[in-house]
Amino acid sequence: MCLAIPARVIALFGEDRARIDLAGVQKEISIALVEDVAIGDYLIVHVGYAIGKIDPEEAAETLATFAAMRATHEGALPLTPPLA
Amino acid sequence: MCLAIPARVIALFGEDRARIDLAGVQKEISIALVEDVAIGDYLIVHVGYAIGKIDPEEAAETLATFAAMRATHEGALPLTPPLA
Amino acid sequence: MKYIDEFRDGETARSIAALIAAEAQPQKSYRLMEFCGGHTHAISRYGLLDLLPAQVRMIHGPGCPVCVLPIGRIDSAIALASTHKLILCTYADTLRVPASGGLSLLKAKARGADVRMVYSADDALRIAEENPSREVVFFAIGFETTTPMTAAVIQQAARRSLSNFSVFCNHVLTPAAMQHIMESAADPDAVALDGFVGPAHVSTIIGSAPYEAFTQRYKRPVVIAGFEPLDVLQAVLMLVRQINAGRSAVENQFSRAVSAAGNIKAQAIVSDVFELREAFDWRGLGEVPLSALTIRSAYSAFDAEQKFSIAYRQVADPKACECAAILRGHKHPADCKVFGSACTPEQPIGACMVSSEGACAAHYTYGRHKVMAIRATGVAA
Amino acid sequence: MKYIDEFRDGETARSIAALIAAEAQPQKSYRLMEFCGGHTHAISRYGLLDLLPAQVRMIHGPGCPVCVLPIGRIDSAIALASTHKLILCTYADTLRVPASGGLSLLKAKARGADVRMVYSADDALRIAEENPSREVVFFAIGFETTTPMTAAVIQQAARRSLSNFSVFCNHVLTPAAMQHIMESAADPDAVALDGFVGPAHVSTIIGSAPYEAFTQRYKRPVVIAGFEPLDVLQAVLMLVRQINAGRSAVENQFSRAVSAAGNIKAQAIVSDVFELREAFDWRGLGEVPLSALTIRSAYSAFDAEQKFSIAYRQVADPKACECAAILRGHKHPADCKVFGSACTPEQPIGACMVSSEGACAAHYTYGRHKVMAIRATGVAA
Amino acid sequence: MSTPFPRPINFRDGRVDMSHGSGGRAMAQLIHELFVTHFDNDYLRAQNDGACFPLPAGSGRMVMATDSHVVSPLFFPGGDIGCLAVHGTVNDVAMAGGRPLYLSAGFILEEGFPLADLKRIVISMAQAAKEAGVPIITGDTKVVEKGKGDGVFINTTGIGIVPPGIDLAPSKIRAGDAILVSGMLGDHGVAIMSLRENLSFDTAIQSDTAALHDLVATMLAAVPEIRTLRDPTRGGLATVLNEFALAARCGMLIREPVIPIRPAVNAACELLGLDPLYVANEGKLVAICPAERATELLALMRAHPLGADAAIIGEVIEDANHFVQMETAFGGRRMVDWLSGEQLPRIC
Amino acid sequence: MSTPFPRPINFRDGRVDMSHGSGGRAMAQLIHELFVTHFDNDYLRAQNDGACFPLPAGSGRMVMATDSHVVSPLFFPGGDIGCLAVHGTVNDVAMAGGRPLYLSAGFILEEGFPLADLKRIVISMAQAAKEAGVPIITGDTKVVEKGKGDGVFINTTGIGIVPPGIDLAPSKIRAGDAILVSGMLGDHGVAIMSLRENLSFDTAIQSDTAALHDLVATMLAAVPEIRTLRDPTRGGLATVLNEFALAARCGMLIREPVIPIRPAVNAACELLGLDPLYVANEGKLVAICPAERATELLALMRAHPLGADAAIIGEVIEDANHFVQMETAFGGRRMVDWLSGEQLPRIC
Ligand code: SF4
Ligand code: SF4
Ligand SMILES: [Mg+2]
Ligand SMILES: [Mg+2]
Ligand SMILES: [Mg+2]
Ligand SMILES: [Mg+2]
Ligand SMILES: [Mg+2]
Ligand SMILES: [Mg+2]
Ligand SMILES: [Mg+2]
Ligand SMILES: [Mg+2]
Ligand SMILES: [Mg+2]
Ligand SMILES: [Mg+2]
Repeated sequence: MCLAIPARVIALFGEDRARIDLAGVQKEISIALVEDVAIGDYLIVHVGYAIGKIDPEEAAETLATFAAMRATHEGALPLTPPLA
Repeated sequence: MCLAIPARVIALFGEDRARIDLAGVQKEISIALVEDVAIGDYLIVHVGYAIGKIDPEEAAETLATFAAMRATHEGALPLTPPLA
Repeated sequence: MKYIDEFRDGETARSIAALIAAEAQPQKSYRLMEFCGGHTHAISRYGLLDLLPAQVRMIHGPGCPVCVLPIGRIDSAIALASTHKLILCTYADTLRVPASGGLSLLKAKARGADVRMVYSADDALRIAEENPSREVVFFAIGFETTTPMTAAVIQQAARRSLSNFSVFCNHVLTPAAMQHIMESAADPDAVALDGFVGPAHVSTIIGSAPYEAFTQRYKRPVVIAGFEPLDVLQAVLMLVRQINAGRSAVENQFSRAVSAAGNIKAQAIVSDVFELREAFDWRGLGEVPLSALTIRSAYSAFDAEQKFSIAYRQVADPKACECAAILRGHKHPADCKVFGSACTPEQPIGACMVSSEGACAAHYTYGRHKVMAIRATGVAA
Repeated sequence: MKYIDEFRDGETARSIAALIAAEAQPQKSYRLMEFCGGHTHAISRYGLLDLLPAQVRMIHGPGCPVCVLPIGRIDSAIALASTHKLILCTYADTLRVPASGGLSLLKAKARGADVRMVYSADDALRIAEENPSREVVFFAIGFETTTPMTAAVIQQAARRSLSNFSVFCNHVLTPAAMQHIMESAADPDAVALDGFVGPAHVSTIIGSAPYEAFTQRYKRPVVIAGFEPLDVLQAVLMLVRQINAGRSAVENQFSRAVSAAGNIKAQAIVSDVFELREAFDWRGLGEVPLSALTIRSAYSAFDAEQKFSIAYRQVADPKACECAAILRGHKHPADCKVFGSACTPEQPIGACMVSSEGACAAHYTYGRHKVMAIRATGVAA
Repeated sequence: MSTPFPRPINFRDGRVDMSHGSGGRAMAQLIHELFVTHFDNDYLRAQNDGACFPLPAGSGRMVMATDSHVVSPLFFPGGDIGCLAVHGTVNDVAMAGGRPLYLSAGFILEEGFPLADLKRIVISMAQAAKEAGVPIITGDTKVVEKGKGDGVFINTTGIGIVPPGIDLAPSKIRAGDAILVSGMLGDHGVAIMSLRENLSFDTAIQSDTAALHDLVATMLAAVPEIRTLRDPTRGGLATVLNEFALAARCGMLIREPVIPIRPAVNAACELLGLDPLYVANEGKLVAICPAERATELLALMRAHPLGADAAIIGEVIEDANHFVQMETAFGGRRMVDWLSGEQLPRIC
Repeated sequence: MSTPFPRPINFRDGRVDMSHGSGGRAMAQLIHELFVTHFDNDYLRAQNDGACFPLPAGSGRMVMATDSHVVSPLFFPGGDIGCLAVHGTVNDVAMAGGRPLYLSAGFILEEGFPLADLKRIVISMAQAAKEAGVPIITGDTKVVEKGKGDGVFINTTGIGIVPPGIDLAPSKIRAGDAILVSGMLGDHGVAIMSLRENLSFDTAIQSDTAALHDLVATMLAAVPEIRTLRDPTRGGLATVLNEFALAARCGMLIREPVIPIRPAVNAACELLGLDPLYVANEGKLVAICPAERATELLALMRAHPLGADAAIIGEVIEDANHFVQMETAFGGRRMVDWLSGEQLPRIC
């Protein structure tokens, strides 16, 4: 798989470099593979490079779907059964 | 200077190599710098090379001189005086 | 962590699971292959199987670049480091992959080979610049997600005219492997898979479009999913719904990061540097045509395979190993006789036990308690 | 140990000492320079001074190849190892010789230079063969005794066409230095030396003949002596007798190992490889003409000075240091203000404190108890 | 002339060289001017090759623990190898229920190591030992050639006295017991990793290195029924629980939502593909105690400055396979297995 | 399934890798199958990070001593780093007048080190500990990357009990006291040097590595007036005497003709330009005792197998400079100074 994580851009430097923040952990990464990066964007970071951006509207939509499902079926399943 | 010590030849190998013995310590050395080495010779060994041979007759002569001097002046001097 | 924590909510998971349970038909079989190790990892780590009804089965696919790396190519990497006495830079993931003669890169390192763990391809380039008198080879592995970085450092090396840097390219392609799983059966229609969870970050790069041909040809739905547990569950629900409806379309659960066209800029860099390799040997799957990349002739000075005349020697997978069947969805890790006895993450025999994302390793590390329970009680999986 | 123990007998020593005491005339002065550090060492280690009457004084000469190595040449060796990042092979003796900037080869090694201690020149050659991709320089030091081995390995390197091996030659010549001590005074006749104990193993190589011209020119007797204590005492007795008789001949106490002609075979190898150097800077003595060797042009491929364009930069000896006067017999280590305080074997300031054969080091290590006693009681040496 | 060291050691620019381990004058000087000066106690001043001390009075038992410290980098946010070497062994003594009495220190120095760094480390050790009230009473110094060491390795060995009635052992663990941790997990490991070349990231996280014997003394005084204690250093919480499960022949079940981990530690682990349960701590402990005493023990721990974030994180269960399992924040259950190989940053 | 180690460690061809120090399963297995198996005692089996043992009964004092062992080569005529690590610390405990009770062992392994060699070393340690009657009750294992160690370093720390009335210290040395050594000097150092690349020579000389606590017990039982004891390891006899002189603020005068040194040791030293007085021993001791008890003590020592070649080699004298001097076999007197730098083979 490809370990990658969304993190927020907090600074932009020359030569396609940016500084990202993830819950207080900050790191400098390359943004050579993505276009139009702005401070505040959430980038998907993989091996020190951004490979894409999170689209906030799409994310919100997905979360809205979740909320709808939660409304229909609240806590409908039990927790894992105890150890066999 | 020039730490060198006489040691007895106990074996000869090809390529100008010999094995010497000094009171049970044996070592392989180069005899490329000396001529006519025979087993039983005492070689003067410096940084892994023989630089010369002990002439047994000359050595005997020197020791004979010592013996003569000892005969004349036995124990004539005291040991080192005690510490100042 | 924004865009992470929201997708790990247990309450929501149980709601989605309830929908799946409600919609999955009891007499129907939903055999879903999560192609990607990232999904395997999420399923194991969050215990998602506990949330799925019995008729919905997850099958671990070959989507872990470490697991599918064949013995022969690890052997070549070890030879580069040991025989050529050069600096071999590698992601830590490959260090423990078993090679011939009981070796691995880690063991070769312990025997004196100069193997350096890097976190980024950039580090390999830096090491080459810092050691001008030594050859430095970057042992590049990974699917489409990890390929653009390798392409970028090759471009940079070319720009800087670095003569001591080269790349041993092992980048492989997802759609080709998915296709192979369908093709390699005598009758593709009879393949025991009813749908695919499509990869997250691979798709961020390549987009969702490349899967269209696949769904059309093999009549199996593909839902691209993120790697968080709710993503996976939602994708399963989407697949259940397609199967129920008899549909086989490409759908995109991971729309917050994946577009139809993917990352055009990254694609351009990749296609500047790489071209299709005629065939590549996948551990567990065997030779798969047009399933990997090789460095274009314009950059051949940076191709370690050419620079060091690396000849690929195919090495048969270990006899006892059931990986091939597991990766095709025919068997479960627990079906392998040596699982957890002769084959463990410490001393893996087969590909699937190597990376924590391998089907067997994931089961061993996160799900062994269930396998053990099953074995103890004699209940079949 | 045959040919060793017999020459360390204390009884005999006292007999010879008694003869010396009997024959040395009370009002006469016998200022004898033992040129060689080997003799200095024997005198200190066996406490020979205790056995000599007051009018017989031993003066330590410049015959320690480590002590006389000038700062500039150690600096060059350090630069070879540090700047050129090559392997510098050296006898352990040179490791602690102080260089510029508080450095030494040992400290350069601690800072990362690849300095390797060898016991024989052969080892340096072996290291070069074992490290074909790296330059290996042998930092050659020593008097005539140690020169033939360096010549032999250069010949071998040439025979084997070793392209990564070279020698930084610092071999120096005994007779030239002895001559310089006489010449450097305004009036050689007035030099405060009445005779010389000639070197043992140097003479094994060069023979006793080369000292003839010296004795004739400077009217000072030379007695070649072995390095055992009885050898030294007998040589002193022989010198006392020559001085009493007003003679100044070359005599050979070490006849068991030294002939008139010396070791012809070794001489031939040396003159095949080396030729006279116009001048060489000696620590403590300054520039001495024709006092050292350099590699002949036929072997220039193995001459590190040429290969790495080593330019010699003269560095002044430290101000406080009295070595120059000590090495010429004008002063005693105890006369130096920093002896034992700022200048110790751990942190030597001057040349004579470096090797255990240096005049100051020998006094510090073996004779300090007397110096201290003298200082405490205020009695002059 | 009462000292054989006429010139002081140059602690500004000097470097360790082979002579500092030779047994000669340079080594004697280093021992006098650095170790004896800073560790500063009569035992060391006696200059024997071992230190004699009074036989502890009373009954009870003694405990001995040893650890070599090979941490890299040597200096890190929140500490250095020096204080770590003191805390690490003080804690092992404390984990046996012991009141630490004395430490030994064995240094393996690499030729070329800056004396200034060594001095800084020794001062940090001296300070940590003083704060812990545990003198370093004997020591050893070895120097290895450049390339045969890594700056400095420090072994510390400690002895302590275990009060009568205290007998901690993982074999005493029983199904039903509660599992407690004394605070936030993973700080030390993340602080170290943030400095590693190639990984470097910035975080305010500091190593949690601390001496826990006072916390332990408080805990044992009130709840002597504690089964066992262990500090989750290398391999982290997951390793300690697996060790306990194996030794006690039982299983462990922990609950992810209640395990105290800082968000930044979680974030760093997400970035690097690591699991915080396996990340090292140097000032935390894991305690197993009978369930009925757990709440009381927790309250006690929370009242201590080094236990402010303590939590009950799970319980001991019966399990013939001696597995450690975790109920995820998510609601599933997974194994928390022994670490396979080293925990290294992953790309996949 | 009661063990988490389904496959045994390959002690034939295997090598140490980083996982053996990770805290994970590979490390746990190494500890179980190698250390616990061979050192074999209940303390280790308890698998705590420290070992608890009964408080020694009676009065008197305790002693703690530590040494890291970094010897190269690891295997040499007469022993290896394993038995050396046991003897070295047992001896330091003994030199304080202590009866050694327990040892700890801290291993620093270099990645790539053959497991077969490690096993051989551990078996040798176990054997030496058994013969000495001093169990290794706690330990630690660290693995460092290739090029950051040198095969294996072993720290051992020992504790022992010093009988009432025994209080050895160099400060008790008085002018007039006799200086004794327990046997032939320089064997260990010469045996080691004979194997060094570049120096290699052949000799029948073996390391004298041995545990001296029984000899010491015998000596102290009969002559409790002994002032102090020390084993002349690194830096040899010369170093011990200089240490004593400095600590006691006196001088030392020894007599070359009566110092027991094997001819082959002298010969090796002549060849290499070394002084046997500075060469290391690992099974010898230096004792200072009142002159009037020296003959009796000597007889006692000679009756013990490890003291057969014991000798009275000189006496303590008054000297404001704290010099060590030697009357040479030759009749003169010279200083035996602190070692300057390392003792290295010389050409001049
Ligand atoms: S358990 Fe091991 S051998 Fe069996 S299928 Fe999995 S990887 Fe292959
Ligand atoms: S004591 Fe030191 S400074 Fe003085 S003369 Fe001797 S070497 Fe020079
Ligand atoms: Mg410990
Ligand atoms: Mg610890
Ligand atoms: Mg611990
Ligand atoms: Mg010690
Ligand atoms: Mg290093
Ligand atoms: Mg000790
Ligand atoms: Mg010891
Ligand atoms: Mg000792
Ligand atoms: Mg430990
Ligand atoms: Mg090494």
